[in-house]
Amino acid sequence: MSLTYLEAIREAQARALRDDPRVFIYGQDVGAFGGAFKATKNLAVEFPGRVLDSPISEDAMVGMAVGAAIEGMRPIVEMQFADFSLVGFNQIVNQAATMYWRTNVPCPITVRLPFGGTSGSGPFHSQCIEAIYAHYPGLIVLTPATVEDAYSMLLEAVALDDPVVFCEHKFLYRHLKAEKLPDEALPIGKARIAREGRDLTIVTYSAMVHEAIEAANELSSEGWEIEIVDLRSVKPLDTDTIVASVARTGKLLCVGEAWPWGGVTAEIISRVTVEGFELLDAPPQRLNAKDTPVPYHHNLWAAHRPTARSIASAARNLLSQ
Amino acid sequence: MSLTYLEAIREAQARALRDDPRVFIYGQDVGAFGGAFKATKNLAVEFPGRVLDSPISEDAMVGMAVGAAIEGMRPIVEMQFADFSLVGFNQIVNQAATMYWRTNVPCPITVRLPFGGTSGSGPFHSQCIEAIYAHYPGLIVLTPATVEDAYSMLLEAVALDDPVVFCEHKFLYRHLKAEKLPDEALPIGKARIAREGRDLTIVTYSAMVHEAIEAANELSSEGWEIEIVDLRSVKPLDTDTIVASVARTGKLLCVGEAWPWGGVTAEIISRVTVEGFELLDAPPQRLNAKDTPVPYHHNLWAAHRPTARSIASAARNLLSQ
Amino acid sequence: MLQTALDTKPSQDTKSACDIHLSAFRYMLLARVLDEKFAALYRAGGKIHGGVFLGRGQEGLSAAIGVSLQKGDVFAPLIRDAAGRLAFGETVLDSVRTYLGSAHGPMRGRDGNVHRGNVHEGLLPMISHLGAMISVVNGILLARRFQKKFGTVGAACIGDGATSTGAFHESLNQAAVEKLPLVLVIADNQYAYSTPTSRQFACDNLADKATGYGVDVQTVDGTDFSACLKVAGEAVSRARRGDGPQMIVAKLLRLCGHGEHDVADYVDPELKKSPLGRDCLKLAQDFLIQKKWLDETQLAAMKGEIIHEIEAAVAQAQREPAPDPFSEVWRALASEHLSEGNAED
Amino acid sequence: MLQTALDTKPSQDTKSACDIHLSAFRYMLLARVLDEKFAALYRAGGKIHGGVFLGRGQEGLSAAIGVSLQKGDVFAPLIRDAAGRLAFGETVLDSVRTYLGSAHGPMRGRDGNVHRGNVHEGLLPMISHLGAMISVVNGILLARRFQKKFGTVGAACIGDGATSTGAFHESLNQAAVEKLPLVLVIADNQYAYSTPTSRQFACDNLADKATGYGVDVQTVDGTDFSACLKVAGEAVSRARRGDGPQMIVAKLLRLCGHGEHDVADYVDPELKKSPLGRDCLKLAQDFLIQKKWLDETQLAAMKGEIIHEIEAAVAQAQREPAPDPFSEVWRALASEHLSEGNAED
Ligand SMILES: Cc1ncc(C[n+]2csc(CCOP(=O)(O)OP(=O)(O)O)c2C)c(N)n1
Ligand SMILES: Cc1ncc(C[n+]2csc(CCOP(=O)(O)OP(=O)(O)O)c2C)c(N)n1
Ligand SMILES: [Mg+2]
Ligand SMILES: [Mg+2]
Repeated sequence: MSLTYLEAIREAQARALRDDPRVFIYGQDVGAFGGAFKATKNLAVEFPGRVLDSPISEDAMVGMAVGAAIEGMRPIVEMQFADFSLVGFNQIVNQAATMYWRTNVPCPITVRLPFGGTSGSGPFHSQCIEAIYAHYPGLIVLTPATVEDAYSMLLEAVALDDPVVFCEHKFLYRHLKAEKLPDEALPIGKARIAREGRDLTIVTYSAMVHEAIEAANELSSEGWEIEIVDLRSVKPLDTDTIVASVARTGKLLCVGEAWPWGGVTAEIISRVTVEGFELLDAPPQRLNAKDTPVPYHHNLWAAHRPTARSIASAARNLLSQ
Repeated sequence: MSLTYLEAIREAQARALRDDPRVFIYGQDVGAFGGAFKATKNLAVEFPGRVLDSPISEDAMVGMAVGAAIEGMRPIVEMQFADFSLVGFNQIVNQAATMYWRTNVPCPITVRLPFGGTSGSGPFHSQCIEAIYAHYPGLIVLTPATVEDAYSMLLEAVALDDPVVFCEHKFLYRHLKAEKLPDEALPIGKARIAREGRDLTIVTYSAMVHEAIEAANELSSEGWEIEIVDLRSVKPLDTDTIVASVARTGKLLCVGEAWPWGGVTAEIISRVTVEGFELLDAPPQRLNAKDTPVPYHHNLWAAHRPTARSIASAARNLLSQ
Repeated sequence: MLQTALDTKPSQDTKSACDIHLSAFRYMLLARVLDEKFAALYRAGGKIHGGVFLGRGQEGLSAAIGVSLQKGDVFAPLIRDAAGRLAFGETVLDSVRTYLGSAHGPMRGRDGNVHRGNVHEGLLPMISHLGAMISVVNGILLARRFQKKFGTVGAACIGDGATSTGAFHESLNQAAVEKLPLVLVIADNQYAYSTPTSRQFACDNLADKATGYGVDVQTVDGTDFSACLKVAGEAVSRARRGDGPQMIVAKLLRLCGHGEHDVADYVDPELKKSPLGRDCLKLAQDFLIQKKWLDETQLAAMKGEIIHEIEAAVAQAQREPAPDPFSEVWRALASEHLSEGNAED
Repeated sequence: MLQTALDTKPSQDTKSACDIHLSAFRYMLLARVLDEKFAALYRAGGKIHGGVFLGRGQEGLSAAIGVSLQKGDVFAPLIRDAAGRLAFGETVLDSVRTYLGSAHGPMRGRDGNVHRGNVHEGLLPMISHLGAMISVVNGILLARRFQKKFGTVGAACIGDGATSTGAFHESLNQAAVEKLPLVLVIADNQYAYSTPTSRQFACDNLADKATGYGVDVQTVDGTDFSACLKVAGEAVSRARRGDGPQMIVAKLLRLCGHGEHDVADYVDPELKKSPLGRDCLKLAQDFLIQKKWLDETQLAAMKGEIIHEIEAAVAQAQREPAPDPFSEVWRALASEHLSEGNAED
């Protein structure tokens, strides 16, 4: 049996519902319909009364999850698209994220954000907004890049005592397959060496991990061995693993699908230069999406985000220094 | 006659209303009352019908401003506190910020955010949220640190064809005074050398400029000459001025009042290391607020944000390398 | 575009009932055939990236709004308003260009499908976030008050599901407080995607909300295009007259999936059989023929014209260039001198 | 705390009308004197950082809600609910501790003034964003449904101005759809900060909103504590019975500034002179004396007790340590192993 990234998310939720009576799911069309992407397919039937359709009210959806969480439940909120979570932004960053610090009462909610670009989705169904959540204190922000991580990290997210923003990449939903679900996994907070190398470190996450691997394969045919660090979690960031890799390679390229101002790539470069300056034998480089909304047309979309080709050429520039 | 930072903002709005019939002001209590901070004092009387009290509806406040702007007006929206703009976040980043790119029609709105920490204001009346706006394409994000800039940058903001997020620091409102209003000013997009020095560059903005100056004075008594770059605008960032300063000093300390993950300090360090790596003769350093909500009690608040003392000690560490 | 629109649509009062009904009907038919073309292109694959969203069953209501508006008015349509857009003056070519991502389309390939419009002509290109366009219409109407431009109105369309958004609430209240000439059209088509109204709100009729905002309201059978014309015409004139915001609640059923990817097997068969499930286009046709305002030959001719117009538009849009990422201006700001540019360029 | 509360407040039905009225009155008086103490400390300067927000003129309504609730219920008070908080079981000491930022206070100096509460006891500490607490109450009530804990209710307080927030709309609709035992109390005190209701909404009475959500509503004279007790008691029992969300709209006037920094010269003198402008505390006192449920000596004794209790609390809170930034745990996450810590430490 083979299983997609999307099915892994569905399985993780099924298992969470099975193993923990405190878990329920709340979101638009998640019930009988099984969600816009079918991430909750059949769950309403398998777990009657525990998968609830919500009105189109992102602010109240999150607020309700917060209330249920501080009363002992483990809500999973599905946003239909990450982009719409911005309407519920305030409840996430000011209600959920401040609860434990203000009251000493944990707020274990998981907000699932189907995020990231796909061709033809346009400015409002493609956004990568992990950075604006990671900037706020009190949130854990996850960006699984593999089927296995989608499964194990979602399960761990639901088990954590803190609010988790779970960024699941729509581009990976059906593209990515695995043979089976993992029995064990790296804990949240640890990055993964997705590919070993000696010449240059590419630090990236989510869908860009796969573009980076493709770029690395291309470059290995040119004799370069690229190491790829898959962050898995953008907050917290596993700085140790990143710095250790840069110590091996001496060169750092950060790649993200988000917009260029700030964000994960800036935070990584900043941390590495502050903590591992002397390890770098060339200026670190960044590759982000362009500083415009995400375009609708395929040609523009494909040029807006980093790709294996643009990653490979950025890496070549860096390697040639 | 001497004039505060707050009065400068009031004067800039008065002049904008006087000089440009397209300008109007919309916000909670901005009319007869003159605003929660009195930034619109008497304007409703001086400019009848052009300073409108809004309902407590941040989303609709911004949406209305956008509509008026694309119909030829120049709205200024006052948020009562920056923190409440998060309820209108979606209209700012998805409606205003995407309008020109999507339609080729400019969207000249100015959203005034009274922001930043003051003692006793607590988690929801103290936030520094410039970074989450700067991350989104299509916005200009300003952070004036002086009375003169508060005045001239607000006037220029209203004249610009793009949506501007104008971050005015509440801590500076009454603390800061100037003898007169400026006749000329640096254009938006240019950073200012707030203090010249040779040993180390501190890049900062808004209220932290004054903490940095205090630290620099302390350090000069120890024989160190610190150069201070006041960003004025966090998007766009004047990378040239920053890099030029680092070229002179070889050492970089970035200071911000915002939270540590991402944000302005990460973006600055990242740009300088990417573009001016070889100019640095020590690892750049960052100083931010702590990664928790902004505390209410004075003792906690004073320890949560960078201060002249913590800046001076961070600078000493860097200078001793 | 509105010029064209105007040729085919002189302002209402000067028109006979027959003309108005025929004009509305033609836009209904045009929208239906156009929608079917998009559905076909979508099924064929390749041509259209992303989703296709139809207005099947809502053409009567949508066209009624469109024909009730005049040049200079503002219109913020939503996903099911192909008919209203066309009636308001959008060309078939621009709709097709947007779906196909032509560089010559109003959105230049930057945005697509239902996210299209032309600000200069008062046709607002929706952002996806439901409810967000209403306050933008308010702002345009407020601007006109400042500019002493009187006598125009703004219409915004919304679904039953979108009434649950905070944006809907804030903007309707805002329009009421400012007494703006807003016509808010709620198409209660029984579902928000798969979600039935029973999971969306608990009032008997969405029209019950009007009193709480202090606005006028009319409920109408959305399957009856003639009734929609009457209600829309009246609401628009009241708003134009200065009576403040007008709400219209139309009862109907979405006769298609949420998008073309959706088979919509969740729709209650009882509803399909109920009066709500009737096809407004079929009813309109019978009405016109029975009134003798239209006969089979004229109808056939009309269909012929429409098919021709659409095929021509598709053919042209397909010949037009796609946006070119290399010549594309990657800049979100109008102020070029403040644009940070893109490292990757 | 609720234990203390309970001692002074056995559940309603077991109490005589006299007891209920006296109990409510005592909380009104306690809140008034406590508020005045905070105002005095604020004016004295130094002791209180940030703002002070009073409930003057709203004690009757607020106390009525508080005494109508029982242990195990949920209460989300707002800025003018000192009386309701105390009636629900908050101690004077915890109110004082929060304003003075005592490390022993429920918010440990991390949050202050009206942003206080105790989740374990069902007293929610408001965030500042208006309207945001209602859906949190919904969530607690939903959790109890999952947990098969029945018979408890949740009350949330809100002002006239906050009815304009999207959060108010989304959460009230949500409660109605889920048929939750929510009691939503709207204190229509004629102003939102300086903004009169004429700039806030266009309906005649905020109670007109209820039908549009499909919830029950009662309008009450907020200056009449006895009427408030009746209406609040009934609304709470209906919610407890399972009749779904209940809305209460109380008409009154804020008899203080928005905060103590605000002289509120914008308040219409006509309103002050009108019945809305009457002081609920004065009316309650007259009512009780006229009913012979209270006499001057008892009243004097009650005042004496209250002043003593408050002075003792202030004295103690002032002796308590302020939070210490060096021993403070600078961590926003419950999961210590995932906390990034702070470079500056
Ligand atoms: C704020 C927001 N949340 C969620 C969505 C996703 N979404 C798009 S259409 C839709 C259903 C809309 O239903 P309704 O308002 O009844 O309009 P209809 O599709 O029936 O015409 C949803 C949930 C959105 N666009 N915006
Ligand atoms: C979303 C949001 N916007 C603005 C504010 C600032 N603010 C605090 S209280 C207040 C007035 C509230 O008026 P009302 O709801 O009538 O309550 P009242 O003060 O009259 O009791 C405002 C505007 C806020 N707290 N939250
Ligand atoms: Mg619908
Ligand atoms: Mg009020």
